[in-house]
Amino acid sequence: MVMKKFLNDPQRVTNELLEGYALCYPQKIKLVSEKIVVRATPKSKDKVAIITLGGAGHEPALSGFVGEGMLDASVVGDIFAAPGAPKVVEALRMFRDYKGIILVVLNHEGDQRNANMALLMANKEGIQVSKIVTAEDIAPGIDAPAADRRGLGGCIPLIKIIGAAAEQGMDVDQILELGERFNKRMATLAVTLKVATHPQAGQEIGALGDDQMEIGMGQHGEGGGNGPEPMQSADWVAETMVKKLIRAVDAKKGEKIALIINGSGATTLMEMFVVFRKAYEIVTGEGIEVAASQCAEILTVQEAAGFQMFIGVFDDETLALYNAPSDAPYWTVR
Amino acid sequence: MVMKKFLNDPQRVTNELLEGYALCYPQKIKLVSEKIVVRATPKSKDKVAIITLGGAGHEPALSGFVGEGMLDASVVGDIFAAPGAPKVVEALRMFRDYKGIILVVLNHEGDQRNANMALLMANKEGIQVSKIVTAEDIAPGIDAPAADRRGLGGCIPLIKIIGAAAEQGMDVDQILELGERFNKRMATLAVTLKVATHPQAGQEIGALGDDQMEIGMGQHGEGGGNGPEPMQSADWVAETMVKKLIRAVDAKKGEKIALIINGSGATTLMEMFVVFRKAYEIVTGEGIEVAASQCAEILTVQEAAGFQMFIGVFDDETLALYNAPSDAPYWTVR
Amino acid sequence: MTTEFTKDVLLKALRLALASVEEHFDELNALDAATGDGDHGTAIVATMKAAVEAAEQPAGLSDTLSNIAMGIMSATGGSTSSLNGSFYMGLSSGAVAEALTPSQTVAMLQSGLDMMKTTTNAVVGDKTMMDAMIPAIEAASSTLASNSGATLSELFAASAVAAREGAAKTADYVAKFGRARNLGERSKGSCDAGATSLALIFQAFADAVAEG
Amino acid sequence: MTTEFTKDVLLKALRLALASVEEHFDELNALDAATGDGDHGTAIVATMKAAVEAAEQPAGLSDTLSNIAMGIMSATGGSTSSLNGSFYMGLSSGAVAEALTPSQTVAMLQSGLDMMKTTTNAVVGDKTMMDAMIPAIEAASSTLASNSGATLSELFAASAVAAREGAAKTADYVAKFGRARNLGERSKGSCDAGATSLALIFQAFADAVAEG
Ligand SMILES: Nc1ncnc2c1ncn2[C@@H]1O[C@H](COP(=O)(O)OP(=O)(O)O)[C@@H](O)[C@H]1O
Ligand SMILES: Nc1ncnc2c1ncn2[C@@H]1O[C@H](COP(=O)(O)OP(=O)(O)O)[C@@H](O)[C@H]1O
Ligand SMILES: [Mg+2]
Ligand SMILES: [Mg+2]
Ligand SMILES: [Mg+2]
Ligand SMILES: [Mg+2]
Repeated sequence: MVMKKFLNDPQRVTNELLEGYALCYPQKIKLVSEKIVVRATPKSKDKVAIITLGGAGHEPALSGFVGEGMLDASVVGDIFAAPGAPKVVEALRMFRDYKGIILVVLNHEGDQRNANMALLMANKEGIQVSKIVTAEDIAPGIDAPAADRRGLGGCIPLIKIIGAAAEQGMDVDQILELGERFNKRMATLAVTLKVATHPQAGQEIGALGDDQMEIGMGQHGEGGGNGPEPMQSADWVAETMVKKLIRAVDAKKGEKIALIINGSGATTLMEMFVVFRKAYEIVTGEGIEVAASQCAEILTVQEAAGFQMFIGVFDDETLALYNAPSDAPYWTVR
Repeated sequence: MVMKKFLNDPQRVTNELLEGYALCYPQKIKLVSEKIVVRATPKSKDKVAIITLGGAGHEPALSGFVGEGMLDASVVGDIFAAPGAPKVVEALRMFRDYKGIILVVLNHEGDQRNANMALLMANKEGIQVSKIVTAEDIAPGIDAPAADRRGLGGCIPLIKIIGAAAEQGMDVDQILELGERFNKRMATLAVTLKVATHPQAGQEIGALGDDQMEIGMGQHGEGGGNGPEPMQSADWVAETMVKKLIRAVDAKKGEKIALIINGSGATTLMEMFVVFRKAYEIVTGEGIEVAASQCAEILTVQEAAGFQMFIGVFDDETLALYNAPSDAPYWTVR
Repeated sequence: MTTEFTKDVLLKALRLALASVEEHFDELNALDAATGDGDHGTAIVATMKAAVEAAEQPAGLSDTLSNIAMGIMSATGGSTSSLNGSFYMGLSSGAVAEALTPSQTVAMLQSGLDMMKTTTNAVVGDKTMMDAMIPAIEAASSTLASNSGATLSELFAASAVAAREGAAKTADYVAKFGRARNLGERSKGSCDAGATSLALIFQAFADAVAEG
Repeated sequence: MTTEFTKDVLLKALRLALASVEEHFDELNALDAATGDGDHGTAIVATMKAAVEAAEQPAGLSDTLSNIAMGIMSATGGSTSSLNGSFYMGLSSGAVAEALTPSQTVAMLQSGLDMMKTTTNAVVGDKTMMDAMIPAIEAASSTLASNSGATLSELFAASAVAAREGAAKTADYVAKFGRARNLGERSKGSCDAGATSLALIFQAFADAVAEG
């Protein structure tokens, strides 16, 4: 079967998409060395640089969040594949004279391995880099060890917060402390209705029946929940997921949270709003305040239908940073 | 077959999505009288109000663009159905004391009829309203009469421009003149790979074979091009479409344009970037300058795969207005 | 059997019409999906629901008809809303008494059609609901012209047949209005959704009048 | 038949390996799609391409092996990149001459495995490429231990068999590492993609050595 995607040579898709992205937002970002996205105008060196790495195919993540108030650089691999360590080191070198470097790494085998290898290599060159690992998927259970949890879309609100902190001139330790504070109290859970097609391999990843959904599926169609189950109403799904998330972050009455519905690809904003409505009702029904919210595609998985629901608990400082100005192509705050 | 959508009672979907939307962006917009989206903080009455109307199911359009620098109100119908005239009149009444009212109407049978009826009714109540009709679909041919052309996503960049003009205090005549200037030189063409499912009726709209695409399809899966044809590469599609659009707007060497790839739903940002890359190459190859660009889902058609390509020719004034600040939930410019 | 057109007959007819379009919900959506946006079943069910609700309120015949028009336009949008709204608005002006004789009824129907014509230029052959509406009204009027003693039931029966035949012919037409217009020749082959629903509605009116 | 492991043998083996993973491209993607993200075919083809390109450059055996390691890590990412990279890095340290005797070759393979182990804790039974790698190296080493006159060809033949058998067993294992880990019991039933591709690669090495 022909892939229903707009592609040229599938092996060149990552290069082409990055080229297109750079041509589309030249005032904000640029592409260097084929796979490294940086700001069009770098920030001043007396600030800490925030860098991330990850596979392509999840647009706008992660490169869509390079820009004032968020990332300084995003190192891109091929589709669903973390970049190799040498490319990451190349990016780290660009920021060696900055006040500091923080690398945000999502917890996936490939991302971790290549990041760790890159840190070793950078270290040998005398480049000091700190790392924040996000592993907020609660599919394996809310008490599962961090090593078992995947990093899903929660890295992006976290990047928003530490990116703003870096912009304000905080030093590495302050930013790390702040980041870990938010990191500890954030959680994501995904649900899938239709699986994605791998744009290079051309085949569907995973499988779901015509009347099935799977809560807890990973970012590419890898399972991880309790397996496929019959489809349910939007309200049922929203309620089931948000209750788990509230418990996972242990949000208490009076606390302020971010509530984000992140579409996977084919799921419409219409549906996200319907889901958000119910999740909001449950959250506020427990006396928790939704201080910031969003329904959008921030980290997608090709044309998969489904969404990730995210909750992160704020304190006054993280909330202010979350709301601080930013000018990344896919996250603008005035 | 079960619909692969997150829904509750399909008959309540429009209400629920609008409620969710309003809960998600309370700092920016609010919902009044069930189907009218207005700004959370209205602009001052010594400015012209910009209002639009249209069916739901195309999120974020049109209500996603209510906010500072863009729309003052969006009157929403049911899924794919323009609102009835009485609801439109209700919205118009809210702005009767403003410096003026401009209603933006997309050229679709239902939108036109209900808008015209509403204008008659408003007129009887002494409310003066001016109208801008967008009809920039070039599927019926670049020389087709305006009556035969559908209004597609081009209304949104137009709203961006006239919204900024209204914000700056221009009067109705100035804004109309400006709007018509841009309107005359904008064009959209759509391509579809997979058709949409109607969220209430539950069935697919139109039909496309496994290896087929259709250039010129309308906003919901209605045909209008030359019918289905075999799928082609992203570059082929981009080139074919952009060349027609350049001719339609008669963009000349040295002129500045907006180039927008607007995803229909399931088509990924990755693909849009790949398409953009080629379109950009062709445009700039003809000496035309891409002064503003975007790859995003601004007007969607459920989970249809495909996109609308948009070109609008700027002059200095319209370009400055396009780049002016705005703070709508789905179009923020710093 | 009913001899005069009254509010009771109207209410009964609208209820039958609602049941009929509900029964054909999927079929009407599918017809619209072939050439339009797949929602005419949804739209016409909402339209007839609004009509029934308005007709259930206490009011005379003419006021009821204008309440129906407003009710339709308030409850629904899209193409059908204003077309149907103007039809009932026209009926309202034509309803000169609480109980209309056959000839007054034909005049009322004609008034409905006239009002619609102020909002659409579609004529027979353009593949719209007018392909059912125009022949239906003409059939009532010509039945009366050829037999001045024709009963209400004969009038509506003739309308129903004409509407059904008119709707059936739309399969051969190329659409000139509405969302199907852009399809050109490709719009041939399936019946127009709006004409099909209107034929169902005229049949419901004929049934209501016949049953009394 | 080859008696010593040289750069020529290496290049030949890598070319055969590339051809083999290319041939099994869809199958490897499909295996990964069952429990992971469907791209292991893509990743391993890119890996072996990078390896061949690096091996085609003029350099001695040890340098070639370290160039291969860097080439792989530069060209590809994901889980396989650093695992394969560290394997070739380890081989490079173990390549003490330009032409290795059977026992030097076994020592080199052991050095590759040791380096890999510094970057992964996966052991046999964890449903990863280690299920092919560990038995393959052990087979070469125990073949030599039981017969100190074993030829290069016998060593690699034993490795290939062990890798294939090790990969086949992964179908019964529950994944403990990589993207499949979250599946738990549901990861059973299909072979691990990385172990399967490694078995193909060991077979290619055996073939290259045998053909000489
Ligand atoms: N200009 C027109 N005149 C008469 N009937 C029309 C016209 N435009 C559309 N229609 C009718 O409306 C029907 C479609 O109605 P519906 O699907 O409810 O509205 P929408 O097109 O807004 O989705 C068509 O099948 C046709 O019968
Ligand atoms: N920790 C690990 N140790 C050894 N092998 C691993 C480990 N994690 C993953 N693998 C291997 O990597 C393979 C997947 O590789 P690939 O699909 O190329 O990478 P990715 O998971 O980044 O998409 C798995 O089939 C498994 O054999
Ligand atoms: Mg991968
Ligand atoms: Mg409609
Ligand atoms: Mg319709
Ligand atoms: Mg993989």
